Amino acid sequence: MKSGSNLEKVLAAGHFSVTAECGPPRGADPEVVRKKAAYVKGNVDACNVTDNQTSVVRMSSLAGCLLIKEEGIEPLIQMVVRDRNRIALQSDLLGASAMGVRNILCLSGDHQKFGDDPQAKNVFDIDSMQFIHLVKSMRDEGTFPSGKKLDGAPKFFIGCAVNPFADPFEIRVPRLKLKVEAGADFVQTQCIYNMKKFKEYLELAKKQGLHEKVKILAGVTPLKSAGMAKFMKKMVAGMDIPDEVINRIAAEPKEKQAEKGIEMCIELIQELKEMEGIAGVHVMAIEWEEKLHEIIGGAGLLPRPVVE
Amino acid sequence: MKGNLDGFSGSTEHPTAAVLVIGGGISGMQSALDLANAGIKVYLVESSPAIGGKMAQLDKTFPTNDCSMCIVSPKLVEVGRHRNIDLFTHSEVKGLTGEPGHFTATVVRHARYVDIKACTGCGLCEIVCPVTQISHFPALPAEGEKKTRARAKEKSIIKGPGLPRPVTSHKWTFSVETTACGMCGGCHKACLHGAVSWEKKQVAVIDQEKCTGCGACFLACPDKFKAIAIADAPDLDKSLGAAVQARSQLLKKEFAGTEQKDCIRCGLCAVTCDKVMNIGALKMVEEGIEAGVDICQVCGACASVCPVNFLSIDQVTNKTPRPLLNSFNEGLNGRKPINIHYPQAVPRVPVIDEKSCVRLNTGACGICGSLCGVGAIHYDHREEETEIAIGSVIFSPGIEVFDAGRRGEFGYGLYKNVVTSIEFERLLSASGPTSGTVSRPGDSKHPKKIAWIQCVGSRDHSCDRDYCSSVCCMYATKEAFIAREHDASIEPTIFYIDMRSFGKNFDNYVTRAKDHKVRFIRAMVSRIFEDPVTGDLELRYVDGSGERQAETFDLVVLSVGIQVPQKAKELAGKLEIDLDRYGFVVTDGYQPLATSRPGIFVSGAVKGPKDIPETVCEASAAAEAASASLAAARGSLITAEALPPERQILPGEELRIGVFICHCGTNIASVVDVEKVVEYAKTLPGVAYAEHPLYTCSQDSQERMREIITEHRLNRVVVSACSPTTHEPLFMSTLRQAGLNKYFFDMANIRDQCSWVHPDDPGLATEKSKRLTRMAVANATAGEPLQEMEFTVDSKLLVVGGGLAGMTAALEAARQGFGVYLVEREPQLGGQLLHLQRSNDGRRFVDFLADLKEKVLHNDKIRVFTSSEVVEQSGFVGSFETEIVMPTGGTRTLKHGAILVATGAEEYRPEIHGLGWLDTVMTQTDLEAELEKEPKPQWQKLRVAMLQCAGSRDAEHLPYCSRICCNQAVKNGRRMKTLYPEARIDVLYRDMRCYGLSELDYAAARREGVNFIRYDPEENPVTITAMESGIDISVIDPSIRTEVRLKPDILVLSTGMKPRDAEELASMLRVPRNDAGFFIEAHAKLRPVDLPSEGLYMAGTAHGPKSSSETIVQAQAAVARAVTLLSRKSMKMSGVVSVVDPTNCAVCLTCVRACPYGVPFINDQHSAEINPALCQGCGICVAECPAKTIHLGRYDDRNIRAKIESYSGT
Amino acid sequence: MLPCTGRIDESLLLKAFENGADGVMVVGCLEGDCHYVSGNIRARARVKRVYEILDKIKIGPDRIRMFNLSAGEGSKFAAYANEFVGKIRELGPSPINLARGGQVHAASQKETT
Amino acid sequence: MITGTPKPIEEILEMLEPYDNIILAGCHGCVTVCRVGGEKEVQVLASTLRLAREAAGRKIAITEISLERQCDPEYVEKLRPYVSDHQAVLSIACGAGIQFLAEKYAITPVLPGINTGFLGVTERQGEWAERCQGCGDCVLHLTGGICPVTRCAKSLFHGPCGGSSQGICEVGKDVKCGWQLIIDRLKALNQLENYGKLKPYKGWHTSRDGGPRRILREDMI
Repeated sequence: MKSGSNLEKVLAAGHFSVTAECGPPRGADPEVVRKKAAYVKGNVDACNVTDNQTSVVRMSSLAGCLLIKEEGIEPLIQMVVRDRNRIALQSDLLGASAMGVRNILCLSGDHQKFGDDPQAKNVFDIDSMQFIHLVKSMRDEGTFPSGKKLDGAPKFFIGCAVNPFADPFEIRVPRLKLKVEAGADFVQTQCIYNMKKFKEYLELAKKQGLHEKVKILAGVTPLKSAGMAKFMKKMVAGMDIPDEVINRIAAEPKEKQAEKGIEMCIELIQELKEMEGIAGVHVMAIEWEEKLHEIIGGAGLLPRPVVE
Repeated sequence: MKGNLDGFSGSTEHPTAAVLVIGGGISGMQSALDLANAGIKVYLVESSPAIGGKMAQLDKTFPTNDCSMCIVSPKLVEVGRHRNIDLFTHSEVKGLTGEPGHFTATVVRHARYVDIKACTGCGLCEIVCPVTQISHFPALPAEGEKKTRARAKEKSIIKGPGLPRPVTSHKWTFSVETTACGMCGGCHKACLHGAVSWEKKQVAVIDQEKCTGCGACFLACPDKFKAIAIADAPDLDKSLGAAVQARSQLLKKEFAGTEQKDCIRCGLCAVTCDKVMNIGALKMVEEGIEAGVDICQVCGACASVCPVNFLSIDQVTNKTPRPLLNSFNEGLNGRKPINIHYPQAVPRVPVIDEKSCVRLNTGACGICGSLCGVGAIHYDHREEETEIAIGSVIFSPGIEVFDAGRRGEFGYGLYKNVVTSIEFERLLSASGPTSGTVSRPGDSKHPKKIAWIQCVGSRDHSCDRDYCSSVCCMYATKEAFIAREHDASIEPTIFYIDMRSFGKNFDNYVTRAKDHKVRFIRAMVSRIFEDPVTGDLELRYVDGSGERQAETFDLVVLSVGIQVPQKAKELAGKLEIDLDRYGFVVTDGYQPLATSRPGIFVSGAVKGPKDIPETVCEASAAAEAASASLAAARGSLITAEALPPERQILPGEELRIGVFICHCGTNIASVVDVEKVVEYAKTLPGVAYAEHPLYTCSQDSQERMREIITEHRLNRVVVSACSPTTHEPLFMSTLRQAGLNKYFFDMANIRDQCSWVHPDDPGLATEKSKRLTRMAVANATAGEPLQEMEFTVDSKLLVVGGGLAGMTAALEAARQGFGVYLVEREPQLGGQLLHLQRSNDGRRFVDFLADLKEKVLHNDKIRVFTSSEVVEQSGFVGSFETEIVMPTGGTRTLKHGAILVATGAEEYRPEIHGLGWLDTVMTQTDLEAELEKEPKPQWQKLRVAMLQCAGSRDAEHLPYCSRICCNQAVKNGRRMKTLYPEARIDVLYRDMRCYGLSELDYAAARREGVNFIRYDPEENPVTITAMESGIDISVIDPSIRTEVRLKPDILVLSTGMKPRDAEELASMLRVPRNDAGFFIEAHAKLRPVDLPSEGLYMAGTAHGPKSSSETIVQAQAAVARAVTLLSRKSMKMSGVVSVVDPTNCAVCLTCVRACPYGVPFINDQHSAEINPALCQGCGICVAECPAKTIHLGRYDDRNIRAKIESYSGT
Repeated sequence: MLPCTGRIDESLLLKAFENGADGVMVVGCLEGDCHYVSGNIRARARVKRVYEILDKIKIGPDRIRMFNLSAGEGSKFAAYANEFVGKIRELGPSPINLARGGQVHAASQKETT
Repeated sequence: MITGTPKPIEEILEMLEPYDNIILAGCHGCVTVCRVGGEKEVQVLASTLRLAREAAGRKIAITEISLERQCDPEYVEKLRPYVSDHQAVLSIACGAGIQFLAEKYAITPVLPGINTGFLGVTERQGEWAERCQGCGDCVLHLTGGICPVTRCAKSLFHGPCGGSSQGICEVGKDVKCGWQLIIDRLKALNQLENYGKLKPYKGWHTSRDGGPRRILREDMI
């Protein structure tokens, strides 16, 4: 075991894993996190806590992780290189590990332009690829990047994100490979709607044997409405929602679109479950955590296994 | 027709390199300039007192609405100043002897009575001449008989409402010379004021207190005593007449603006009649003036000297006065016997009319002679005969308008408000009798509704004017257009038969006119009736639906046709050249400029009606034709202009600016107080001299300017006058002639910008003139001498395109002695002519073409490249380099001095009405080819329909008129009728545009049984169904107002012409093409074969659709233009070019990128550089340069700042 | 008069205002019909820049305007000139002239062909 | 070259509020080429300021001077005869030039008339784009000649990130994805294998992060 996290264990045991995410609040009220945690609890193997997603300022992901941990959920800390230089990153890694966070997702982070403070200075001292490498070397070598010895190495199950739908498509699998080489243990993908393209991606990854080196958790997001689908397609960079998907939900009357979205999400998970090389799903029910149980249960993934 | 060109080319070893050009209109002027600029001496003979011809009379020109005088006046001046042109105005050719190459012409200079060299053109003589009428001169005494005065038998007293109110201002002093007094008491009796006291046998005494100065005593004193002396009379030292005029002018000023109905008994009328005119018909009496109405000679002098308009000429005579009318203004206003032809006349020298001058007829008067300050008037002038040696002759005497009185139904001459189109031009003209106000001659009322009646004296068999005058449709449209521009409330209507707007951009112009509310009615007006009370005119006509209509107009303009004047016909007889029945010169379509007599060439409307650009084109072509055989002697009779060395202006030299504020006759001075502007100019820093010439641009003023520059050692010159666009080159060359760098000059346009736009506010106009003058002075102060680069000129010509135009041009250029490269894209020469069969006169093109090709291919001066294309073009005027790709794939670089574009056009073949897939549908060209084949028995009773404008004048196809199709249809229709007399031919047309003499062919076709049916795409469109099974056509025939159904066996489409692809060539040459792809000429009127870039010319259908004959003319014209360049050894470029100062150049490439011509480059000294030979002088780079390190001659920041800074000064 | 409106630049246009012009009109050929291909298009951009500057410095952007005309459109030129002069009269003297003691100049005109 | 944009005129006017007599100093170097600080801009800005101030009722005298470069001491020295007669210097050179002036004329305020931009190229007349951030450690040989530091909005060394879509960066429609460019170029160069290597963490000490940088060439001193 590299980290001994629950997620690592579930995956190592060959189970189809489930993760979800939980965005910390735009305020200091811990109750919001606790409330969300109630929806998540029991439905997942680990729960991501986002790090100032889309550059919108929120409670720190480390605090969020600790709050859900208190609620009995295994935390998965997200950490972006946008806001921290290598000094801060190392320090936060040590802190998180010390507080018992065992899963990490290493990210670049959305450009600050999208958030509250577009005039902020970004950092990008090292990139996400180098960050994976940094976590791995601290964990496995027990050294700082400077070469100095650590007093106790941090323990992390190292994850990274991939977006199979971004361009250029041809570089997506090589880039995944690079991340694996840098030290990623698992990957969570961008939400999948375009199954055809995802399968193409997966085939290429499998050809390189990457599915055997890294656990691939397929990202899914239930659509609340046709409007949301259209918005995401238009506004979120690298989001690929085919027209047939939008049409399918748009065909429903407004009040039934949410229901349809959940149904489509469940279908998708079921399909993913059957695919070779997919080790689990990452369900991003954005501000819709209350539906997690319905979705994950609906996909036949409950109850979550307990691996000792 | 004798063979002309071939007959004598090369036969003269040493020809006389001079040409006699007959006629000084635009045609003669253009010929003269093209010849003179190509090293040929020119004698230009003009019968009227000044050159300019009809064009000088026109107001605006179509289709660009350019001001005619504005564009022609630089040409007038250029001709007048050209050292290689000898001008014979008021002259006639009497005879011609000799052979081509060696003619002798006898030219008579009619007595002008004014010395051209001495006259300054000031116009004073015209002002002081008191004569306004054609006089009834008293019979001269028989030989030996003593001259006696007639005594009045019939008397009439002229009275005002009240009694005379004697005036004493400006009075002369009369006194009795005691020694001479006969003591007869005549003076005492004559005096109406009791001022003369006399006792028998005593000398009379005049009481100066009582004397009013009327001069009754002076008149009464018998000639044998002559005892009354005059004193205190200004100008009396010159002559009594001069003194009369002087006092008259002073009194006129005094009484100006006052309502004076009674006689003021100044006595001037009686003094004039008696002592100046030697008639003595007037006498002062108590109630007024007593006139001996039977002895009055009706000269009008009394009335013109009367300061208060008390006298009018009809009161003093029992005869009907015959006013002298200004022929230049078409008789719309008066003139004097001594008269300058028109204000901008060249030469601006008056002529005395022998018929009306009192001095020449009776020996009296002579005021003008006594007043002329330079002694230029010589009453003893006699006509002079001169013999001149020349090599060829160009006959271009021009035309006159049809005498509208011959169409009695329109009432011209009877109804005052019926005018001819040329009269209307004068009414529109700013320099015309009404100063450009459109008013009715009858009552000076501003007309609202104006009608134009077309084809008055054109297309009219009854008047023996069967031909079409070609220009009337367009000039009427223009006049209507411009009338509305003058007064937007005018409602113009044009009554026409066919709208023959066949020229380049003409249809667009008509459309624009329609948009400007010009109404077009297709109808022939049958009669005009005048309302005798209002003077309004009722027009009767039958409209399109056959209804009789009557409509009332305020003014009617008759669009009179053009005809050959009797004098021109007589002259043609003397020159032994053949004319047709109308008097037009007969030529051969293949040698369109050659007359029947070898060595005499023809140009202009005397060869057939035509508009200005075609005339200009022909004039150049005639110059070319006339000089080709003289080429060997080129330059032998001319002298180069000897310019004084340029005076170096030293940096510290004191600024001495000369300022000339032009009156422009009354153009400027009637509004702007030029004297004040002069006084003001004198106060400006650096101004050393200022004056106000009457016409600064006149030849004499220019002479004077030159003298003043030298005399006052001026080092800058400013002219405040008219438009720099037209006149700056003239003034600048005068500077140069005076030894000054010509860029030490600036001009302010106080005519257009002051007097013309602020006629109602003279104060403002004067102030603005001061300001503009001040700015020009500031700019001249900032002026720097600019050097004009001199380049050697490569004498070879590149002709692109080997069709009719290209081959003709190549051959002619070779005959002119220049090497030619002829580049043709296709494997063989011939172009579109290969597809055509016969000329309009029925000859086969194939023979002509074979001969032409033979001559081109065997001419050792012409290098032909077939299957070759231009791929790269560089260099500049006089020194071009062109790369061509040859059939081998190799390239070759040709060096040459000029380029002639003759890329041609081809038949348009739209896929309409089954063309291309039905054997029964063909184009006119296809039909022409069919008619050349073996006769087809099955065609004997063939039914043929021809559709005109098939794909022409159609926004979806060719939007323009292709000009040739109507004639082609007529030609083919007639040929069809000849070959197959029983064939039925229906021509469906919109407007039959058989312009000029081709109208005769159209009429012949109708007579021969070709049927013409008019259609209109809007009103009565043609419906055509063309299938394999047959062709069905239906249309409402407007002449019978019934639907006609045709089932022709074949349908012939007149499809028009489209230009050949020349896009790449155009972009390589950087010359513009219009939307249709035809090349755009440098100036639509006066530079019809020049492309906008220097050294580039065009000919043939690349310019626009035209006939073979017109193409040949253009080719020759383009060669003439090119020869004016190629015959020079070197040439100078404008000094106004952008120059980079490398010290501050940041090498930023801004100029390189900004230049629309791609001229700037970065040189190996790390600075931008601009080749002055390529720079067009636009100044874009100067404005863009971020380092402000590019300078543009006289438009530099320094100059513009100087102007801006002086703008707000005082 | 300039060879082309392409010759005029921002510094000269502003200079005119410094020298007391209440308005400046720039008259060039019709767009697409520039004798020098693109000079009037360049001029348009420069006039626009001056327009913006005048706006910012409170001289008033409407005191400068570019007009496009063909050589044959004399009456249109007059109409444009009158229109512009009318506009400037409406705006009154430029703040510069007011600051200098309110002497009013007629609208300055720059012409080009 | 160094690029820049004119400062908003209101801002300059505010800066100049205390002064009635200034020098406006242009530069014949980069700012002339990118058309913010050359002779022409000196004239335009001087006129603009004079007009604005006079319209506001308080004239300003401006001496217009353009130096060869404001980043060389000998050229900067040429301003000296004028400086003492003026209350301030408004420079429209780049930030380097402005500071250099300020250093040389210690008691005269030197004010910026332009906002200095970036090290860039002329894409076409009137359009400039950044190409270099002067990081002091060039990797262009590995990235197909396209700088990841400058051309990627996140300066990634292993891009493109998930925000790259059809060659466009998530930052904006007008921004090309630098990594797309790099990959295209590597492909064209047949050097795509360079992509597959994990690059060491960049040392930013050669960049601004090492404090004001200095180049010392002893061979030239």
